[in-house]
Amino acid sequence: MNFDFSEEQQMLKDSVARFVQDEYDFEARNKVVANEAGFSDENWQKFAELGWLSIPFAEDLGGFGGGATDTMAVMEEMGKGLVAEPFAASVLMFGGLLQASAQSEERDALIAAVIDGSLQGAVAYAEPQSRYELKDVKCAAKVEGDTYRLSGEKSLVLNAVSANKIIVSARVSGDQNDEQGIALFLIDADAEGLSKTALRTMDAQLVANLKLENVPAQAICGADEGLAMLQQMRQQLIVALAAEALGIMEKLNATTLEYCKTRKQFGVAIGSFQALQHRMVDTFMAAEQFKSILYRAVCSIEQNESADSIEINVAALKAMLGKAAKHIGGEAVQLHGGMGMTDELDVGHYVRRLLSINAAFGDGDYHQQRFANLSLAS
Amino acid sequence: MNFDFSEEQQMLKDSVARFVQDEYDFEARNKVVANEAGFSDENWQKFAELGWLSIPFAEDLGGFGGGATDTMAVMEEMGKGLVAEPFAASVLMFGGLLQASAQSEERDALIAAVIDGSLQGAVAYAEPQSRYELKDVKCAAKVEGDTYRLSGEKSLVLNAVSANKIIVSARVSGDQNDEQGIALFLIDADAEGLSKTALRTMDAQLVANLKLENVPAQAICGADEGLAMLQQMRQQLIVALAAEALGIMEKLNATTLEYCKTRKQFGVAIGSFQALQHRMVDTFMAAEQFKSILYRAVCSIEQNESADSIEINVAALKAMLGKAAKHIGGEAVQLHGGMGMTDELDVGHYVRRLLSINAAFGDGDYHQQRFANLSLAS
Amino acid sequence: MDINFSEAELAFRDEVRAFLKDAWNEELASQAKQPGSYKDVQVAWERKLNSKGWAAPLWPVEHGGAGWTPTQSYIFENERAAVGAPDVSPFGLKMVGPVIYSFGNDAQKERFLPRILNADDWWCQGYSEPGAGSDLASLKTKAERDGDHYVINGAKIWTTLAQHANWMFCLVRTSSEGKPQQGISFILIDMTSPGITVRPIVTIDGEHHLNEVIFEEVRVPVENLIGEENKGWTYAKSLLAHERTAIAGVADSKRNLAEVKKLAAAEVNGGRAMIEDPIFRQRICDIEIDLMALEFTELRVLASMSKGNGPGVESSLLKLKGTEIQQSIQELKLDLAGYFGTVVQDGASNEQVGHDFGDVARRGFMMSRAATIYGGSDEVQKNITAKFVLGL
Amino acid sequence: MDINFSEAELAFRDEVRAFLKDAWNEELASQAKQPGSYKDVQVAWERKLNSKGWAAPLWPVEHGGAGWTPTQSYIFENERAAVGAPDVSPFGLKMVGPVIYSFGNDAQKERFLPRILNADDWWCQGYSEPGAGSDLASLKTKAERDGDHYVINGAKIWTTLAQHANWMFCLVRTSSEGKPQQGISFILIDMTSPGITVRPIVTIDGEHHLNEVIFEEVRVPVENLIGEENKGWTYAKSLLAHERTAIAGVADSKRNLAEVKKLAAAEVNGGRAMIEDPIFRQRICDIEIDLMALEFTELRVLASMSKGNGPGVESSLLKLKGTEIQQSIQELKLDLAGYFGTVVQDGASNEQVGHDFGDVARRGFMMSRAATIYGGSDEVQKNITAKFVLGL
Repeated sequence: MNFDFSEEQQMLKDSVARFVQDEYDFEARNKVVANEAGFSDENWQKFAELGWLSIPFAEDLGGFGGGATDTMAVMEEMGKGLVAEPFAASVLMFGGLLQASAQSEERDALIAAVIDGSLQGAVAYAEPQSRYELKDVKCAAKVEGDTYRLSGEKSLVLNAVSANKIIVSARVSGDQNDEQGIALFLIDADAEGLSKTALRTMDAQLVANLKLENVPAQAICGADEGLAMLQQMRQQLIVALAAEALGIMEKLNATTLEYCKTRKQFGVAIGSFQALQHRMVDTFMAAEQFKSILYRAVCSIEQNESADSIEINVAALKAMLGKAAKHIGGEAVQLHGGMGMTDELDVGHYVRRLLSINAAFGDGDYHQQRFANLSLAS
Repeated sequence: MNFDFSEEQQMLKDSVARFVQDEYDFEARNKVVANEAGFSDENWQKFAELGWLSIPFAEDLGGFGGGATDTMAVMEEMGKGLVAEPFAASVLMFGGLLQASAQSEERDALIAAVIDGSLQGAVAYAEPQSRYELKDVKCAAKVEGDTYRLSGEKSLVLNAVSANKIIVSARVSGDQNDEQGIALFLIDADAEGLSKTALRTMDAQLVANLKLENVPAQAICGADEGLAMLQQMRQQLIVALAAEALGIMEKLNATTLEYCKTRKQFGVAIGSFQALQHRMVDTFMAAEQFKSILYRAVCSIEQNESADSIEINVAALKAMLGKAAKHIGGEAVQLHGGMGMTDELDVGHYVRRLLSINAAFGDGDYHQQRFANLSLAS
Repeated sequence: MDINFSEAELAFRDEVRAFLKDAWNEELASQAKQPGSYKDVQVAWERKLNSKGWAAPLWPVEHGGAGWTPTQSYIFENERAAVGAPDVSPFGLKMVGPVIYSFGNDAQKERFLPRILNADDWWCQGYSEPGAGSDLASLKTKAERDGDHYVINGAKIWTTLAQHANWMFCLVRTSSEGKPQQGISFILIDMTSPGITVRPIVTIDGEHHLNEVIFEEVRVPVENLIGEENKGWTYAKSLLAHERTAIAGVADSKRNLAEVKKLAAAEVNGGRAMIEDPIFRQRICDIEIDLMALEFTELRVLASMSKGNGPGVESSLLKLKGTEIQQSIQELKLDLAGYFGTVVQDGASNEQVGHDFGDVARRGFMMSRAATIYGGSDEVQKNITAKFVLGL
Repeated sequence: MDINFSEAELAFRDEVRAFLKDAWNEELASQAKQPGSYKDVQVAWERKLNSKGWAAPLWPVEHGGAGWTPTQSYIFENERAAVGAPDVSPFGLKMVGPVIYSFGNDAQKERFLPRILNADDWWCQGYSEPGAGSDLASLKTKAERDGDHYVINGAKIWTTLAQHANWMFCLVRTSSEGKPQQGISFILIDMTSPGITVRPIVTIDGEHHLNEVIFEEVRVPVENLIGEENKGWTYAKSLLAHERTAIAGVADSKRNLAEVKKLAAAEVNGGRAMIEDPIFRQRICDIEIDLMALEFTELRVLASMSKGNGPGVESSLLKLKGTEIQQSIQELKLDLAGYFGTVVQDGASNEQVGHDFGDVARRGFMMSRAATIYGGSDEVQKNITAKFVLGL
């Protein structure tokens, strides 16, 4: 039994940490997100050179062959730096689905392009009415010869503005909430019939709403495989985003602790007030408990536990994420007092990113119910 | 708008408070509950003389004609003294149901006997399997001429050991959880076919399990009126017990505050520790909020709001009671430290009574769900 | 125990309803939804109140107040919130107004009170200073006498809507002797005076509500001093007591929670409305029960004050519980908005996407965090309650 | 990252399972359900452990310990709790034993350790004193040297199961010079010595677990002193570190929560099983998720210790979170018992009524309140964490 990173993983983690420390302080980060693209191309090329974009891909695809632990190591450090580059959207989501789809020369070439940083991707799964249900798909796919045409709407697609290719979930058959009949399709970002509306989110990401009218598309899986692939992607992304959230929680707790040690009121450091001390012990414990449940989920994946067991651990992880994010984020703002309310300080930016991660792929309440249904059934 | 007691109500409240202060301190109370009967006959006669046993009865029945406010005034003070005499069981429950039943000479005579203290009653509504559902009745009533015979089991009947008469809910028709077909019956406490097993509860009350085999009984309402009468009784009793709980919460908070002001640790009074101060502010607020929701329920009854509105207020009251009881009771024990764990101190006795009130007529969770169903439907 | 309204109170409620129907009309309500309309709507609304004589419900009649009883005030608040009309801007009507009529001289009363009632001036509050937070008494902004003027140097922070204000009521240090509280004076400053810089502070909702106000050699006529020099702390404190009622925000929270319920009935996840979702249901009910209790806590305070008594110990929880409930309702709304609660409307496009409440929910949630920080943080409120109510 | 057990560890788990099947047999398990059987069952059980060489998993092998790795210890704990076998009584095996083998002399080791391993003596702990609570260092019980004896006067309180004990390990004051911690000695007292009175303290569950122990001119041979005079505080503190692991009670909480789920599936309200009740479901899951995390927190601590490192900062939350979870599970169980949770079985009749778990649930709930008070209250734990982990 051990919870250490391998030497290779530790080096990877350190390299991300070094990048954040040397090149991605709060000021630099704010410049990056002010870009029209919402991130820096230069940084993206650096990520490619450092090999980070190859992490989740198999070695025979030119990848690093990393698992959940490698992703966790990287994401935790990216969280600490509030890194805005679309690592999750392009590499983990788009790249992950590609890797899970049927092998083809085209697929392998796309993955190679993701790895070398020349291609960016996005995944469009949510719809205006779908809330957190992956199976709630109205976007329709009609066969046309050996290709398809997609029509419908997709909401808040991460990285859709910069992506060259987009994977879209669409319904080949069945009704709105049917689990069967959903497939995944690859479309060109500049395909005819596709229109995008770009939007900013509170964590400074650029997303887009997509309208599709008879957009030519290519299926990357069978008609009944789409939902399972999306669920698999969700599982991996929850773990990755949880690691990012852990980095943020640790950063917020450290910042708040430091503030309370130095900030004076009524003549003494506010960190000397016992009521605040006890509350900081609570946020410390919340972060440690969250780290433990993250480790639990990662171990269950890395050690090939049963699909049910992994899903239970991941649902528990996301449920706890929701609570810990609100708790730690809320206390960070409150204990910073008026300063915590200003956008000049980094605290609010971390808090907003945490809230955004809470909503991603279903919030804490949603996953707590998934957890209940899975764990009380067994 | 005013929340004052009338002069008459204030006098009533003061008389109970005086009794508790002069004749019912912790030591005296412990002697009382150590009796075989679980209370003092002498006190009961005094209650009769002071007119307390007549409070809920109409003036033309020889009663005081009191309403929810009068009951509240009395119960709050009884709560502070942990009064063990069966005021709720005999006067409010048994007496209340009698008063709600069809008028008859016999009924009026029984009420007169309750008022003068010569007769005690009990109400048997719960069954081994019923949990908190009043409609879950298996005990069967069979017609026999112009009377009935009851067979079944009733659980934890308050005051059944000392009662002369017992009101029993039984099923005339329908299945276990049907709302129709439940009637109320009057039986003699020494009737043939009735056996009792006496038990103590953690708040030092004496209760009994009843087994009925063809017990002769007299109906006191129509076959479909029983459930509504029980629900009405529950509503009144919840308000009364909540007033008792308020008295207990106020007493626990005051005791804990006093303890923290005097108890020294590490050279200073523990009440000087800010973390404890903030927690005592929280328990103070919990008691005040509970008082407010109690007032709300009482006002809605006194001012004849709609049946729905009263039920919503009463469900909210009982839901909050559960939370406040656990919160205030838990903090009282915790802040008393080791002392709080001992049975020698009164704290644990108050806490157990609070927990018992929490369970009475359905716990906080149960009523929170009733509240949700009532309030979100409207 | 009696919470029935009297005949007169019922008649008053009808009058309020009739007034609101006319005064808070469609036009004004839809103007209020436009970005950047805040000040114009407030001024228009407050002038309507003033022409009805209702701008200042609790001011004494001789100063232009409505002279309402606490019950009337409660009735008005409930009706106002129910139709979604805003509360008045507090700085003139609830804060500096009472100080002026209580401690100001006749010239000051004549000069300022009518303009406050008619929203002719926009006031801001100069209390907090950089680095001082809830420890108000440690303030450092200095006012030095120079002939008929005070010369002011220093800075104020967290000054809400100072960008709209032409007047500030301000606490300044006129003496460094004695306890920190003793050398403070209460002075009125014309915001157009030379030497004043207003620096915007963007908050975590991405908006500009707050400012830092810097004073460099600002000359303020001595006639703008309220009451006596070095007694400002006393005046400011009397104001805090005045502020206490209605601070719980019960009426607005009732309206907001009702709105959340309506939204939750419409929001669907996997075929089930969110109001049927067991956890969300639970969260709504937890808050609603607390709010039902708090409404009666407020009524208890009002009833006590109606009889001319003090507000009672229970008043200490109005702000603590009231703000907790406000935040919880905002959290419900944000969670209800799901993905769309993350979107910054106008961030990169004007197109409305998803829920029309997503952007409002996000901003509401973010700004609601301030409720437990400003006006005496939760922590300070608890310290005060422990000391003055519990005697610790 | 690796939580797989090695081949050797898997073989060990099989051995544990085989042992438990035999040692914690039906007979012992049913005896444990009888009232008043506690001590007999503990002694029988600990002797079975001892004959297997497993009474003291973490003692060094040379003193008769099993010399297990932390992982083995974790495996054993999980298997033990899963079958419902009790933990060993801590006073001998987990508390005084390690102090004796670490700081005692050879004679003391020879005399006491084998008897501890075989449960021949029943030990109790004499630390807390009336009026001192968590402020241990202020203790006043005096030991004065008189020839070859110490003469002891004073009182200890909250002494768990002193009514069963024939030995006590005790902190006494041998000097009043220097800091309060400096004049304390660690001494072993024969409970049959003249001058000792054991006064029962009934707790809020109605049971007799605790005692006050009064010393009047009690003569204790000098040979019973552990280590040096006035160094007792150091020995006691080293013990606290030793106690830390397994204090979270994760394995037992897992078993208890599983039991609650089973009971909740059987308990019906209005035709619906309580495990389908949305609020109860929610409460179970809240606790379960916290417990799943805590299990890994404990594993993280064990992994760190396995490598010979210290237990790490995360160990400070084992007791705080562990006891919170224990209490929450007891609360679930009490609430599940409904009306029957209020009954004191044997209070007035022996007849079993309603749920057979009602009485157990009530006692469990009441006693669980002590978990956050004894062994360093929650408040003290948080103070310590704030100071030593957060550096406040």
